[in-house]
Amino acid sequence: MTRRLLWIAVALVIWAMLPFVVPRNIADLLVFTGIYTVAGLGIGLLLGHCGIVNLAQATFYGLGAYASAYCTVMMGLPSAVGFVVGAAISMTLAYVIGRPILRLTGYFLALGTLALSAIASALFFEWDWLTGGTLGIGGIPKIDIFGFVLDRPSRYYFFVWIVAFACMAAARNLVDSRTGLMLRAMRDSNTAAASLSIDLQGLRTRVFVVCALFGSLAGSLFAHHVSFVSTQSFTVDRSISFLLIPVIGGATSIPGIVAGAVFVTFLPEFLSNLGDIHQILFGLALVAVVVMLPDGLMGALNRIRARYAARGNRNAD
Amino acid sequence: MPTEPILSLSEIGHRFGGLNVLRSVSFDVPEGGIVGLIGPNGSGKTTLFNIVSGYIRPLMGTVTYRGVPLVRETIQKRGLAGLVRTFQMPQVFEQMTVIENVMAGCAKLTRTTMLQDLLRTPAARDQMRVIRERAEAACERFHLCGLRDRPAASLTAGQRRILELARAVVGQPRLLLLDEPSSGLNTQEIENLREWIVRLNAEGITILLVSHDMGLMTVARTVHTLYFGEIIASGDMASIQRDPRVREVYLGV
Amino acid sequence: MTLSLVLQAVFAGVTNGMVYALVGMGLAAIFKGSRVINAMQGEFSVIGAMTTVLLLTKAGWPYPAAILGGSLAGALVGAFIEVAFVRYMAAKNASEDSFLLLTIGLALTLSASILFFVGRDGHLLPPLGGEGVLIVLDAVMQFHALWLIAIGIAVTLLLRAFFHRTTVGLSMMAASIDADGAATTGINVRRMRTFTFILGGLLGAVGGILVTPLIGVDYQLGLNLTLKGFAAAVLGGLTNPLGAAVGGITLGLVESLAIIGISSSYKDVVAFSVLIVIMILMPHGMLGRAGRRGG
Amino acid sequence: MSMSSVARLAGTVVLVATCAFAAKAQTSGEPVKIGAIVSVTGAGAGLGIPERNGMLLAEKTINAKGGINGRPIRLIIEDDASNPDTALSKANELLFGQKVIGLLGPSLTASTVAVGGVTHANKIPQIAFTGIGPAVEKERKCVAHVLPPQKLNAQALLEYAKSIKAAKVGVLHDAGYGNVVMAEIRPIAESYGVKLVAVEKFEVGATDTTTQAAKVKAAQPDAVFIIATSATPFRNVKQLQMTQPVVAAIGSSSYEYVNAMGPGADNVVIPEFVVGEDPLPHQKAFVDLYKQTYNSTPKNFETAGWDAVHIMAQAIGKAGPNATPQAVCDAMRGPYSGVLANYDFAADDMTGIPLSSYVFSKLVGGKYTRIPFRIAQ
Repeated sequence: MTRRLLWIAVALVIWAMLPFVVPRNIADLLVFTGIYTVAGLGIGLLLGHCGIVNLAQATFYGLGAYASAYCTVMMGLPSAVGFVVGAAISMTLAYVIGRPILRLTGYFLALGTLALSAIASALFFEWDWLTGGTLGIGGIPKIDIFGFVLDRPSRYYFFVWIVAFACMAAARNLVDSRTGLMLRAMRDSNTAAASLSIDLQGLRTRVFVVCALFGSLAGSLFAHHVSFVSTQSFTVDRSISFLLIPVIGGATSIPGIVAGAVFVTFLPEFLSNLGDIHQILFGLALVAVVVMLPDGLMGALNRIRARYAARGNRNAD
Repeated sequence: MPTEPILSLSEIGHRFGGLNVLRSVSFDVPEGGIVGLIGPNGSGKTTLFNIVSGYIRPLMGTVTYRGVPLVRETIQKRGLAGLVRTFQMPQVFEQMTVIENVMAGCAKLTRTTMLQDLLRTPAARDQMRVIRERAEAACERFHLCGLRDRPAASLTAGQRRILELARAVVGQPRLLLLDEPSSGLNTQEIENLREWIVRLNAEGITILLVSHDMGLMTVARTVHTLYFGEIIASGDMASIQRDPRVREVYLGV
Repeated sequence: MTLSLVLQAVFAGVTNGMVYALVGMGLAAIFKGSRVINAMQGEFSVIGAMTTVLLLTKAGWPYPAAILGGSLAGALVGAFIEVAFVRYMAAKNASEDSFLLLTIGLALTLSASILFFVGRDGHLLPPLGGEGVLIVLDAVMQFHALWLIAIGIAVTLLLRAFFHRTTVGLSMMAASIDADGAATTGINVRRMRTFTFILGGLLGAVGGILVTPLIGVDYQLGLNLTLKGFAAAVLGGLTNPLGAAVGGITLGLVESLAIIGISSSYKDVVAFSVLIVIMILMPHGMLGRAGRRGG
Repeated sequence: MSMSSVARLAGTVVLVATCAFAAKAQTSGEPVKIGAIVSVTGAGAGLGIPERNGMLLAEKTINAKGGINGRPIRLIIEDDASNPDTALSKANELLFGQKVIGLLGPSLTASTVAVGGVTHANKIPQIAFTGIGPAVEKERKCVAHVLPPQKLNAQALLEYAKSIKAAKVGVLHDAGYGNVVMAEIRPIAESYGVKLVAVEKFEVGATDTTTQAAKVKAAQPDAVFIIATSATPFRNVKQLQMTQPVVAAIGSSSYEYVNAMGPGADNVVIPEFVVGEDPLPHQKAFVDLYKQTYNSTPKNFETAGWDAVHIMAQAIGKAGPNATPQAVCDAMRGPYSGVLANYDFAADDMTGIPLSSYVFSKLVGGKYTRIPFRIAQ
């Protein structure tokens, strides 16, 4: 057990030092990784535990960002209000829309969330009195905690990752809790779970609401980091990259989500200085992961570790 | 009949497209009894079973459970009222361990909200403890402790049936619907199953048993024979075996 | 709301609807033949159209030959995708979602490759039947649009006959409904699935070539066509290509009538809301035929 | 090869080398690093690529003439893929990683506002290829703009409509760029005697706008404004046999859109700044140099790129060798007569382009021509 604690301690030290060691744009990317981890956790819960492909996360991400922008810039309220208002709106919308849409299954649910995402991005353009349309809303203040202004990536990094750790803990709790038990039962066999009086529809809707909450939190964190929001950041392709996080990382493991977030934020950055070819490489990377590693990086890692352990046992026999 | 029947079916009829699956089936299941339902494949046994457990809504007739006619009640609501079923092919949660399967059966006895589970509040931890304790007790009782931490996917047919039974019983059902429980089991496992049926019945669980296995059916006090959607004979096992129509249908003689 | 405005909306709606139908039919054919929802169906259209443009302008082929070349390109890419990726994943019996993610990845890769190799600008193709227009009560309909609708209807009927009357078509359907069952009767399930993708690619390419004279083709067109093709196929109950045609026309009309009825900027909001409502209320699509396993 | 020819050959080689070296010698010393962010991929690529060409040409020309007080310019150009948060990450890298003295770009308004937040906070001089946008940009005194604010574009469109006595005007615009310009046209249309009889919007990247165009046609306007960054509406207007003159906003004026308009590229008037086919006298030198280098005709965005580099170079030169970024900011704020237009960065819209700088081009059969109409200042 102490070996595991040692590992965690080392990881924490590295985590704390990282923003000061790396150049500023890498720190900036690490902040984005934290934001994407929060959004990806929601998708991971739905994909990993309910088998639901959710392509509407950019909508809740947008709602969180616009709420933070509107509350702080237009109404001059403290940034905490933006987080809460954004979360409230996103969760309510997720509940109201989730109930009918989650009656769909398989492809049709995925298509339903894609349609939802398309509707939302059309409305973000249309209601420019709220969202500023293509001009967006600028001048979103940096978050300050008791006077300590988080204006540089190296400072904001800690705030974002603390929120990310809290979300990871909440997701971990959910997975280990009674709800997590019912979710796993539902994923293995809908009919059997129903016979044990597990409310499938209710569960799916509630997890969809939690996913929307995480999306909205990530949106608010994004707004305060970029201090500017506009429709281009909440399109359908953003939903697709959010979906990639659990797919690439491994939907059922929390470290997998972090790995997926690192992949989705760092890969385009490194590929982009290869010129116009970078989009092709990103697409191919996705295809390779989906074909070669059906259960994501974490899945592959576990398989390697298992095979390694098995070889270890065989030698030991 | 001293007490009111726990379950009574009156004129149940159902059709799939043009095919008349159930014509007009009526019978009662007394509280505390073991009632059997036999019939060749395609006689409508499973459809009737799906109607009683709420997976299908009948086109005709009503199902009354403890005096209350079940019309729009969901599968989940019927489960909470104590009406629980098992499946012809045991539906265990493959990727979960045996203990987790049984724990899933206890979920309906506990209550936690999503918020409590997210924040792991004391109430949530307490409910989880209750679930774990009940599941451990059930494992003990059903002699599953040896397989406790193995994934359900690795169990044999017999072990899967016992696990499914344990998972259903731990939810304290009043009426247990067993759908072809002996299918895929060897003689030793069927004998073990028979003992369990008798023991659970003795503890007050009413059982409705559907099977085409005459041997197991002897455990039932009254048996109804279903043939092409109609009850053609009712009575105890001995009289059923002597009934000319049943012999003609079953033995072709 | 003059009559000519409504008529113009109907003309535009039916024309766009037929394009969505062609893409939708390709999607329905692939789903019917392989149970895979093909998120890169729109890319077949872009590949078909771009190949035709290049053959026409760069290689100097005559227009009909270029069209044939473009359609074949779509079919070839379809075959390649099935052989290289789908077959491998089907062997590992991957889940529904991973096929969807595979095709999303392929869509991203293909549109980026077209951007990289062919470049960014949009291209037009000469319209069939020349530049002339048909004017009815002041509402304008291009000859090419008439050709497009005519070809669309012909393709629909051909497809229906193909699936119900030809042996290849029937065995394709059998292979998709029950692969093991079909295999026992000697149908080479794998080859059938390849044929399905070839058919899907061909339909997509034809759709793309027909639409290019009207709206022009560029590397970004794929996703938009896929989304609308999805909607058309789903409205039509997803497993029957004729349904996709009806679904496409309905979607086109709903969009253009929404523009004159409500306001032009709510077009997509209305179209996708209708899609969601129909998916929920009519699980088997508007034609109400069962046999849709996806939902 | 006899010895003498070898010697002669060697002599010429040495001579050539010294000349090149000599030219190079004038620009010795530490290079001046200027960052630039443009949309080379994504929706804004139609703007970013010409801007990049203009900037590279300016860099080569300035360095050939000795750079800034002897120090060569080094442009570091990044692509924001038409996405504001990518633009922000690239800005962070340029400002703090590469430690550039000034920043040029971005191409789209959304990215400009995002990057403006960082340059304003750190007082780094920036020259954006967009018109001034939301209110927040008005306080950013370090962010200059080489393209006019949308209000000016609106006025230019209305001035032309008034000149051809178009009392009733129909508008076809997209939900992005169109929205922004439309918001400026609505309040001032009356004052130009123009009545907006139909205003139809379509989503960005729409593949078909026939129905919207039909609604505009039904209102029988005297002229049609098309404000969009796509060629589709122009084609649909032509397909519907609409004969009214079309007036387009500067955002639609690029060879790429004109090719994609097909038959729609006819009888379309565009208020802009550079008509390569018939440039104003002071633009001739740049147009010829550009044609010679890229053998294609430059338009507004190539010229904006060219002007931006020169404005930045002049400000850096005026502020002196190791001036602070704030000093370069102040040096930049003043009049500058560019190729595109005459600017005055001290003006409160940080652009100072007068209406008289507008040139009106007309598309005839897909070719640009310049019409004599100018707005008297």
